[in-house]
Amino acid sequence: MKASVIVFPGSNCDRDVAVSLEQAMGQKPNMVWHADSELPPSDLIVIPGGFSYGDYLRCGAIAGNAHIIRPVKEAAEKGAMVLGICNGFQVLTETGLLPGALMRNADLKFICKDAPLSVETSDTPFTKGYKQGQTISVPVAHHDGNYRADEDTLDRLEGEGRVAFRYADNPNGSARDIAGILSENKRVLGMMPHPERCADPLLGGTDGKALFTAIVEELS
Amino acid sequence: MKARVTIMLKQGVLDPQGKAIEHALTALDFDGVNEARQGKIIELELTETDQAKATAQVTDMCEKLLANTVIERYDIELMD
Amino acid sequence: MKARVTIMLKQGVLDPQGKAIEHALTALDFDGVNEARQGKIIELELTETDQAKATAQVTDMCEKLLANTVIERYDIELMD
Amino acid sequence: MTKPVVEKPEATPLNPYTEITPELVAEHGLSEEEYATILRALNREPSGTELGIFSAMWSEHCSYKSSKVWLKTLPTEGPQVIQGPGENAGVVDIGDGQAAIFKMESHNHPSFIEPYQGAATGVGGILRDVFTMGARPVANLNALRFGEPDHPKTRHLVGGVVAGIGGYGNCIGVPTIGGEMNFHSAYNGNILVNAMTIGVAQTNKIFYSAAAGIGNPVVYVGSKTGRDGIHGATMASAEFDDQSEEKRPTVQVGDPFTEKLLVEACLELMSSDAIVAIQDMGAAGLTSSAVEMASKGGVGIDINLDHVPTREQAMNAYEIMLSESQERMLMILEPGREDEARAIFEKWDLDFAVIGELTDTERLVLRHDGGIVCDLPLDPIGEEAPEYERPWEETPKQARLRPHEVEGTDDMLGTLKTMMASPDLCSRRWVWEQYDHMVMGDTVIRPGSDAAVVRVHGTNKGIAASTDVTPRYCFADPVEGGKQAVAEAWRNLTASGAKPLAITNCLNFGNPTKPRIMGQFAGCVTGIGEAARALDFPIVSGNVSLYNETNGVGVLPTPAIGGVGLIADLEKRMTLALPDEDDLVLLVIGNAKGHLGQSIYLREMTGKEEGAPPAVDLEAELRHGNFVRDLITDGIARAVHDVSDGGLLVTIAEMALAGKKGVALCEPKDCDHPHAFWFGEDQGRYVVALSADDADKVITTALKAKVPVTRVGKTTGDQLTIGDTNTISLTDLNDAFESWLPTFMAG
Ligand SMILES: Nc1ncnc2c1ncn2[C@@H]1O[C@H](COP(=O)(O)OP(=O)(O)O)[C@@H](O)[C@H]1O
Ligand SMILES: [Mg+2]
Repeated sequence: MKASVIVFPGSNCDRDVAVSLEQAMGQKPNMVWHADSELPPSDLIVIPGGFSYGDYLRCGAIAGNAHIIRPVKEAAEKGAMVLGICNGFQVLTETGLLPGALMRNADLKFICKDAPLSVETSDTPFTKGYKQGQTISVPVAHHDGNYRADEDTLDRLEGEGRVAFRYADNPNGSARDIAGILSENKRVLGMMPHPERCADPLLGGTDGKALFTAIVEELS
Repeated sequence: MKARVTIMLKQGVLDPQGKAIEHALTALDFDGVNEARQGKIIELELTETDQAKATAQVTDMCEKLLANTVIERYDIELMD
Repeated sequence: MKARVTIMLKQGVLDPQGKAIEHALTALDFDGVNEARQGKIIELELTETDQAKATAQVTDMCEKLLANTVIERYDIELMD
Repeated sequence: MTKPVVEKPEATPLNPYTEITPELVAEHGLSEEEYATILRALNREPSGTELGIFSAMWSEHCSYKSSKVWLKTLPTEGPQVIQGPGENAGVVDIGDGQAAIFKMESHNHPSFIEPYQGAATGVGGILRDVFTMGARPVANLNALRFGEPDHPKTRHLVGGVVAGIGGYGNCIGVPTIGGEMNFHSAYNGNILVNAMTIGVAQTNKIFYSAAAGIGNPVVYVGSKTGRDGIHGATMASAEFDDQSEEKRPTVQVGDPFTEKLLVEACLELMSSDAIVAIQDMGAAGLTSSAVEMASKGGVGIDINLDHVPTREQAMNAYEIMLSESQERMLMILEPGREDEARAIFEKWDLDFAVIGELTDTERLVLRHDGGIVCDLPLDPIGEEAPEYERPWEETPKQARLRPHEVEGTDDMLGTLKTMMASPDLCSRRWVWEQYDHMVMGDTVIRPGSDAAVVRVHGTNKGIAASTDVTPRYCFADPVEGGKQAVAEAWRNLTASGAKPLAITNCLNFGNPTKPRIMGQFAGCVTGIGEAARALDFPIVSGNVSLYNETNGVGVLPTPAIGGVGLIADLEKRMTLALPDEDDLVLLVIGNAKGHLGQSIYLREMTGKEEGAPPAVDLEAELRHGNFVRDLITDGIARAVHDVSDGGLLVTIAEMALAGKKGVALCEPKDCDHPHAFWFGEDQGRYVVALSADDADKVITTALKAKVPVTRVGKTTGDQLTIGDTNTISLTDLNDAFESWLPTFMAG
């Protein structure tokens, strides 16, 4: 299995997710610079959390136009798995790989804490390590995680089993408590919570681990 | 030529910042504010001098980068 | 009556957002953008119908809450 | 209809050739004697730019002219110390060829004027001090003091400062893992915002600031220079008055995104051997970095200001030299390495410019627009800056308050609840949930415990950190208060299982020209020194912030101490949370004399702030702490919390809330003043939870080791009870504890 982590100026969870991937895969992922126009062959592309371009203009907007995005989209079309975490989720909505947008948290404050999530579907290559309906605890850390889409889109996401995770205790005002959504083919996942922050018992939880293990199983 | 792009959330999209301003104004005893909405403004200094071309160029910028048309609408004003 | 408050960073105050937008536009091959500056816009729906009173009220709001006059300047426009 | 709002005209920048008048000298914060010294040193009148340079370098902020004599008395050495005070930050050995590099700094005045940007740029500044030495920043902390909650400005300031600290730290991706916050009317007109950063470096890859190598290129990197912050250093060295609002344009805007790029670019270049010396541009910008680097290296420096990247048109030499634009660094490179360095900075989209070279003249020469605008010998600016032995008065001692002199209570748990919901004791969750405290994936103990702990990346050891001072103690007795601040930091580290290594400090005081204030300063430094010596806890870096006064009202003496310790094996770390297990025994280590003077109980329940603060017995402190640390290392302790603000009952309540585990407490035996037993703030104490079997053994060994120990209760259920009848549910207590701050901030 080959994995790539895209690094934008201002990404700051790139190392964190690389550590989790390495633990799950047994080898280091490629770290790919945003200005490259080519992507090394990748079964998994991770867009990490952070503040790409300082979150200036709009979270994920400038990164969504970076050179590396075109090959990422092409790879996604060919069936590569794409995981966007936090800022990565924002980037995926900006590129159109996922629908909707992430707005400022309802109470306008940055929020960093463990968030209980309910796993809405285990029928995806990302979530098959969980049981549907299971509650897991995964940290959130964001200022703009308030998911918005029009009602039709929301209905469709729900109808097609594309809501991956919901907040059990909505921290940011997200429409229908949405914490993570999938693409139509369920191979692109965007989520605000940080599974890489709970994949090591020393860090106070391991609920995120099953996500990385599932990806590795799927791709090897 | 100078262009001023105004970007506001679309009607119907909840605007938490606007709501917060409304509250804060009320808390400061400013009465008679029925609604507040917050948006962004981007001022651009352009080399282009032709109005039509400038409008086309800035529209393109808005579609590609400046606005997220899923939730935002934009407005372009040219000034010299 | 509707008031529109435009809030921009004062000349000389660093505008990191504007700078980032400038870069991003250049990277997208939009030429001829010499400068970009980003600001805020706040639209208020007021009960007040008198122009002078509305201006005075909104100026007061700007000074007390909406603008941070240490680094920002503001501009008020009334519309009906 | 449009109503344009006219901007106030900006102050006219000083032309380098301006005629120097006495008014101008005074505006630059220089006394007549100081100006006379300048004239003697130069044998001529300074140019406008030169005057600006003297003004900045001789300001309290840069020269430490009032504090130096006292700072020299502090212990700064130890086998663990690699670099003590005198560099951008202090460096201590953490084993395996690695070092922890840390420092604390104030951004008080700017944060009062513009809380968000003031606090944000404070964080940016201290981060630069640390990564400039070759360390990757791994943790931030902050020590905050605000005015009383119902002061009209307090809420706005708290909101802005916390958002600013988060805004900068979150964006740059360094976890903010701890700090402290107090409210007191003495800070109504002067808040204190102290930021601390800890970084980790390889001991063989530490970068210093002494310039070397005649002819070597002087290189500017980072952001462009604008007109921001001109006179920041002088502003930080003057008292506030009602006109201070007018000084506002000196506030800078931070750009954490650029700083993130700067960290990465600097660390990338530092992995080569191209850098001879490097220093961030902090207070007094290019002036202080150029002067300090050249002075330390005993060389001269020749800079052409035409090459400095500027953001605005027509900046003159004075402005370029005194600008406090953020996110900039000055480096001396090995000759011929410019292109390699340039490529790295350009890759990260940062400015890079060779602006001058080192000379053998020991002079600072500045060229601009084809002329020489400054040609000064370096010694008078730096080394020979004024130093004052300011007159000082000892703070009169206050009488010790006896328990029976303080009104008691029958309702211990009701009182507890009231106290837990008071501004100084309530939960700080509202603050730290706005800080990303987990980014970098190494936060092993999150905020909310005694010390927070970050793992050293890729290892199994951890760095523990805590900031501490109890200003009301310092006010009542500066020497005891100074000792207490150090002891509390040491105790907090100990309670996490760490071996305390060294401290940084940020000494916040009022106007040092008042003997009373200078006496507070002298007393606190004396106490800090004593405690640091006794606890083998040397001072490796720090910062002094004076003139925290408005209209003659000064802040409480607030010497914030930032303590750093090492946990060699992270399996042996400890928190305050009680495990969810019945019948664990709670032991109090240390003596209870029921000291209520200057206690939170006294203030919250009787409205008084009086009496002597609790005394600190440094020998006992060491004995008790080492005993507790051994219990942790030996795997016997199951939860540990030191006893501080609020006393024993508050300590136990915090342990219960953190673990969501109830405790049954025994009534104290033969106790005439239970309120003093439960709420007294005697020092040198810990509460330890452990199994019943271990408890018996520990009591025996403790008594042999002359460590006082008392059994106070055991874990059980989900309530806190004293004796048979007095009960409060943890849910109730938790609501009181958690809701004060969010409710206050919601207005
Ligand atoms: N209170 C103090 N205790 C010990 N060292 C101090 C103290 N205040 C300042 N220092 C040391 O003096 C030097 C200069 O401090 P400062 O001017 O704040 O540094 P910088 O210029 O990097 O901001 C630093 O090495 C600092 O560690
Ligand atoms: Mg420094």
